[in-house]
Amino acid sequence: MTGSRGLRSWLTTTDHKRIGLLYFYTAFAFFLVGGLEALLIRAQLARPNGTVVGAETYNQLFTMHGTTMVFLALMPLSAAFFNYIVPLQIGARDVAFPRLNAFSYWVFLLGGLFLNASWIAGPVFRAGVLNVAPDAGWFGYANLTERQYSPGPNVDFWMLGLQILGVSSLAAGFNFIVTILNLRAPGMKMMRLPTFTWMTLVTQFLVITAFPVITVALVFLMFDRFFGAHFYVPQAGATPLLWQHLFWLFGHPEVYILILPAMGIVSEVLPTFSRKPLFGYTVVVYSGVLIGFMGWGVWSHHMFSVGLGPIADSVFSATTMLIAVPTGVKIFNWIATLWGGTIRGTTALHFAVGFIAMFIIGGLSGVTHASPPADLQQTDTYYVVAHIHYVLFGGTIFGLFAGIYYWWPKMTGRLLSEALGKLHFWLTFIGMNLAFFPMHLIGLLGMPRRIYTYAPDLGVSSLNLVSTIGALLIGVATLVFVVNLWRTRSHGAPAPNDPWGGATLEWAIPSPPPPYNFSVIPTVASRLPRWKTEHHDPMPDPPAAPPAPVHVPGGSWWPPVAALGLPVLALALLTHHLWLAFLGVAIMLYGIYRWAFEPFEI
Amino acid sequence: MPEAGEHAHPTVGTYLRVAAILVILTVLEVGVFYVPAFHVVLVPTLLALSAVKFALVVLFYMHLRMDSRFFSFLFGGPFLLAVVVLVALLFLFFGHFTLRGAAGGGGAGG
Amino acid sequence: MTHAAAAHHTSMGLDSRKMAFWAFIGSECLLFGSLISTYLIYKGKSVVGPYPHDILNIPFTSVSTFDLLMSSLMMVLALAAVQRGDLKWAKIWLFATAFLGILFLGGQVYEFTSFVREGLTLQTNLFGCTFFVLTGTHGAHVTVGVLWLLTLWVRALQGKLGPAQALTVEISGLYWHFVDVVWIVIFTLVYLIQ
Amino acid sequence: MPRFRPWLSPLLPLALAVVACGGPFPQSTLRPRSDFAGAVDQLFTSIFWWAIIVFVVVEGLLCYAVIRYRHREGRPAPRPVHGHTALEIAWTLAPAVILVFIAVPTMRTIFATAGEAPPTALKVEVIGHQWWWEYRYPDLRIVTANELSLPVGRPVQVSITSADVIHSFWAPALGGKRDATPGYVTRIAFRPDSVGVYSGQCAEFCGASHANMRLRVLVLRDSAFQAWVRRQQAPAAAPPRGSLEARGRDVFAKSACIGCHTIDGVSKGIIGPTLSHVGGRATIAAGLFPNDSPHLARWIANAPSLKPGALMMQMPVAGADLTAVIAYLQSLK
Ligand code: HEA
Ligand code: HEA
Ligand code: HEC
Ligand code: CUA
Ligand SMILES: [Cu+2]
Repeated sequence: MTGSRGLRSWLTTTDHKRIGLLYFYTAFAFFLVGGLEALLIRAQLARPNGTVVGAETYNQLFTMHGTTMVFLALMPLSAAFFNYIVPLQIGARDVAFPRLNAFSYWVFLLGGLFLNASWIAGPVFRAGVLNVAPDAGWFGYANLTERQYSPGPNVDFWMLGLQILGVSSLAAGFNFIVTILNLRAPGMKMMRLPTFTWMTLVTQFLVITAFPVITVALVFLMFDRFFGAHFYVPQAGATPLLWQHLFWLFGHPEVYILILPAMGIVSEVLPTFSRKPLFGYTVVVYSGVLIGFMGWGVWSHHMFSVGLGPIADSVFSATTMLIAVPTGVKIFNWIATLWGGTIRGTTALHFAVGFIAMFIIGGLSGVTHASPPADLQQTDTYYVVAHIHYVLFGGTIFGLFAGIYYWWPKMTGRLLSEALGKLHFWLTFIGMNLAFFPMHLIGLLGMPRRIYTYAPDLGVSSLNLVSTIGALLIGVATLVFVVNLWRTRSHGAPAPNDPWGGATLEWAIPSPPPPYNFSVIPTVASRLPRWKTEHHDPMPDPPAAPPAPVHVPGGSWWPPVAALGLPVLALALLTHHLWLAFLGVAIMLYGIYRWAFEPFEI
Repeated sequence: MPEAGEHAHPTVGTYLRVAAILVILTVLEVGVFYVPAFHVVLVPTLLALSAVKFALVVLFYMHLRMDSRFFSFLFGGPFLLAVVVLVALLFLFFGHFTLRGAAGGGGAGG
Repeated sequence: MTHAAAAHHTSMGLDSRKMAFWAFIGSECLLFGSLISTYLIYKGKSVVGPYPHDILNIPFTSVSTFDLLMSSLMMVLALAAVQRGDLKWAKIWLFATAFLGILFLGGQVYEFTSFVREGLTLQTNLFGCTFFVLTGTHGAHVTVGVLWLLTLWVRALQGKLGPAQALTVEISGLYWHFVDVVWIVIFTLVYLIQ
Repeated sequence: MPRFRPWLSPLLPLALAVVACGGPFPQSTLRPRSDFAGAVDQLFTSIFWWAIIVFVVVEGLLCYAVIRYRHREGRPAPRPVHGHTALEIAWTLAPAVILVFIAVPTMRTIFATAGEAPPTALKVEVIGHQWWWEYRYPDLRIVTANELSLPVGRPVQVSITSADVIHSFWAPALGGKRDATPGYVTRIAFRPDSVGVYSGQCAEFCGASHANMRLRVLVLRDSAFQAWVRRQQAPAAAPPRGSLEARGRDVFAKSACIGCHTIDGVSKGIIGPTLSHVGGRATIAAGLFPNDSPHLARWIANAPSLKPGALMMQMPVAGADLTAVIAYLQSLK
């Protein structure tokens, strides 16, 4: 058995709680990087004809900003909670496949490092530093991404990095689907699952269906760029529209992959702090399922300006608008949850309510996009940038922060400072509205997105300045949060099992939980096991110590080893070294074989 | 077939019978391909035949017929999704439903 | 898995690995769905030849198809043998499955090289791009399957493949049959419907 | 402890509206100058007001709930309500009904603006290039670049495509954008309704100088348009022998310029914009700079330094030669 301390134990860990923390810290670091990129973007745009960075650098900045935030910050931050919280909420000892879980994490980390290595890899390719990062936008429209128009390694980094990250997401997807379906404590029927767990489940179904599509699109691009195929080359009779369809077939489910976990978190936080069960649990769950399902039928709303013809535009417009219905239903149920409760204004609750308030704005601008003629004026302008940041920042990030304040005591055993938390919230709230609200106007006044410079006579200079100030404020707020995290390590008040009076199973066990989670697997008799309801008394907490020793499996080296094969393979493609490719495959196969034949109970 | 648990699998006899049908269907497919008389109905016939083959393998060799219904859902859901996406894409690329021809049907022509 | 015994105590009464694998196969549906969609979208869009009817060899591929179907039969027979603890036949059928898989791959290598000789490469036209990437992805799946089956076969030779491992064999079978049904679709959509 | 005050947030747009006052906003989408843009603007306005209503009602409910039901000492424990079927139905139907009010005008506008103009319309072909625009008037046999001239009041049928990567043609005052996709022709149609100069720019990311791929549309009175057409249809001006312009033409004809640019009777290049009547344009380099001698000089000497990635490389033309070329170009009205 490997020890429980030291670097080695972290490298080989298969404990879902440790992997959750690894996910959190890694993803948060990437969030800071993505935020720094955003601040540079805002610095450049603060004034017209900005000179902070040049065109090429700017293009790399927004591409890496979007890619980093979506794939390296928000998805893995959600994954941190899937990992840490879901097994606790369903009363499990771990996920279904702990080593596969470790594998997902290491692939994510290595993929993220691979992508970001592009910032400094210039010299390897006889180019300057800050010259070879991806620069074709986070949706990398073909045929700009073809070798002819993007000759450098920039796009290679992007497409290889995304393929690596896809492996991580897919592996985690299968793992969590099985975990949630199969590892529930006795009595935990599907309709007793906590809402966060339910939304995780829906999210994972979206992951395992959407990621194969972008994988295929990226494989085509890879064949075009490395092996001279013509999947997106118009001269060969192909159409770059194929990329757009495949990308958005993935891309729209992806945005729901980003929002559904946050919606799940909010559905946990609101009931706890208003001391009322979630209003319309069943409806909230089903509307989440419906959103996930409908998310598959709307992809062409990103392509209204392509000219798909009036019928296709109408169909996709209608399906898109329809999504507002289940989403609205969720919003109304959340409000009804607050209604008549006794609301305790903790930081977590602030962020949860902030989520609702901001997400409504983002959702409504989404509905204005959903009308194709109107969208022809909005698409590819800052109006869209406003939409995406209201839903992604005001939505997902707020939701995630609510989750962090809510579960941090469970994850670390210490409570975050509420005073700093409130400060963090208000700075973020004001900052984000200052940063992103003006973008609606900037867009309507005609400023396209993805431009590194604009003319003063556009009339949007002062609005842009306001936006930049707002971004700085978000940066300050984020620093406050970092301070809060740091302080809490030593100064945070120790957290009891249940600092908030939560209804779900994770609050029945110590903070942080012991390696085996539950001394005795609880038997669940109600949707709110720890609350007294009309029909049920609260569940007794499991005993402090397990009646019989619980066997906790030791770690394994093979998941990180197998994971290492992928970036080596990617490097081989990037640098055209065949031997590296063989090495990568060999490492991966070796890791998988050792893993497959490893008796796990060391 | 009576209610059967996860581990009730068909007998070797069933496997052989299914294999025989699969072979016959494949011969039919290739046959249809070569007989000119069938050319009018070639596409629907071939699609139907391969759908039957597909179903046979999935139901009997992959045991979906007697395994848990949930596995059918795990497979069938995404499978149907893939089919719907395929059909939708074919419509978007080849459909001639762009009234007044605004965009030439979305094809790569133009 | 975490607990060998846990397999029998899952919430749904279903084995976790099998469930994960079915989810994986569902996911693969989207992968091949995208590849096949692309093939169909680009059908007839090549600006230079050779075109499918110039080059596809139906009799040859029919034999390959037959070969893969038979390997599926071998696979179920192998599973049945493992389940009844018949190690001798398990070895035979497993090897037969893998062997037919290798035969199929050999056929594909032959097909690809003869196409290249006739002037169809990945770079030639859209037919080349879509055909090679679609059938190549399928071939890669077959390769993984063959490696997997050979691993099981070696386990069988070592006498380590009893009824307790039936599930492992069943899952590899699921994979193998899935690769087979994908080929059923490809054979029809690519080869027969030109 | 600071309390949650989301009701402050509506003040924000107000404050911003104040900041936003001023400017002529040449690229605003809110000042339609064609039937197409007008229809779109009307549609957007109606959706906008629906959104405002939803916003006010829902945010209002949210704020009310948060304030009204905040925790106070002595308040009894809340009743554990689990749901309410009638309410659920109500708040499913209400948004659905509102969406009908949004969807119906949307569909109507989609079909009304589907890109078809009457056969008498002026036909214009727009071709996107990295990073400039080519315009062709097939019926008038005119080819020009970056500045699009149109007559007021007459329907225009625009066909859009690209020569390299995807661009998007956008002149907000005249209507929504349409992508210029290589190998694919899309169309928009509109009827400009007021004389003026409208700016626009490429709206699809197309590489290094995407930000610098601007354009101008000149909507002219009919007489002015006819005059413009006649100028464009005339052969490129031939400078008098011995003049500075004539020297400029000779320099041009001997330089690499001819490999990329067309000037009737002088060269037939097609990589860059036609220069046959470049002197008549108010701006150069896709709306980036005024068409005056200093800018032309800097442009010809080193275009990529003015416009990152520009596909016109540095030209070894300097001194008197440069002055002459500039004079020549300026004479090509
Ligand atoms: C978290 C991610 C997220 C979420 C949840 C959404 C949600 C929605 N999005 Fe958004 N979207 C993005 C992320 C997201 N989006 C991103 C990243 C892009 C840009 C990609 C890129 O180009 O880079 C984008 C772009 C985008 C476009 C393309 C714009 C363009 O490029 O031209 C469109 C068009 O229809 C759209 C629509 C919608 C709609 C209708 C919703 C709906 O789901 C919203 C539903 C919610 C509400 C409507 C509010 C609550 C409802 C009520 C209170 C009920 C009453 C309401 C009514 C009656 C209207 N989005
Ligand atoms: C997914 C979530 C997400 C999040 C959270 C954000 C957060 C932010 N985004 Fe982002 N954005 C996207 C997703 C996101 N964005 C996407 C998908 C695009 C489209 C990309 C494309 O077009 O391809 C985009 C594009 C985009 C643009 C348009 C660029 C363009 O089109 O030219 C702008 C412009 O202002 C912008 C700004 C910001 C700002 C100011 C923040 C702020 O919220 C950031 C907050 C700041 C911090 C968090 C900083 C904290 C860090 C420090 C204080 C420094 C410490 C640093 C270290 C120690 C390393 N974003
Ligand atoms: C390699 C090809 C190439 C050569 C050689 C070349 N040009 Fe250009 N030129 C271009 C391209 C491409 C553009 C458009 C650049 C842009 O706006 O991004 C352009 C733009 C221009 C413009 C601006 C036109 C407008 O309407 O905006 C002028 C003027 C011009 N070139 C003059 C010249 C002269 C004079 C020479 C020779 C001394 C020359 N060019 C040589 C490719 C070339
Ligand atoms: Cu052309 Cu952007
Ligand atoms: Cu979308």
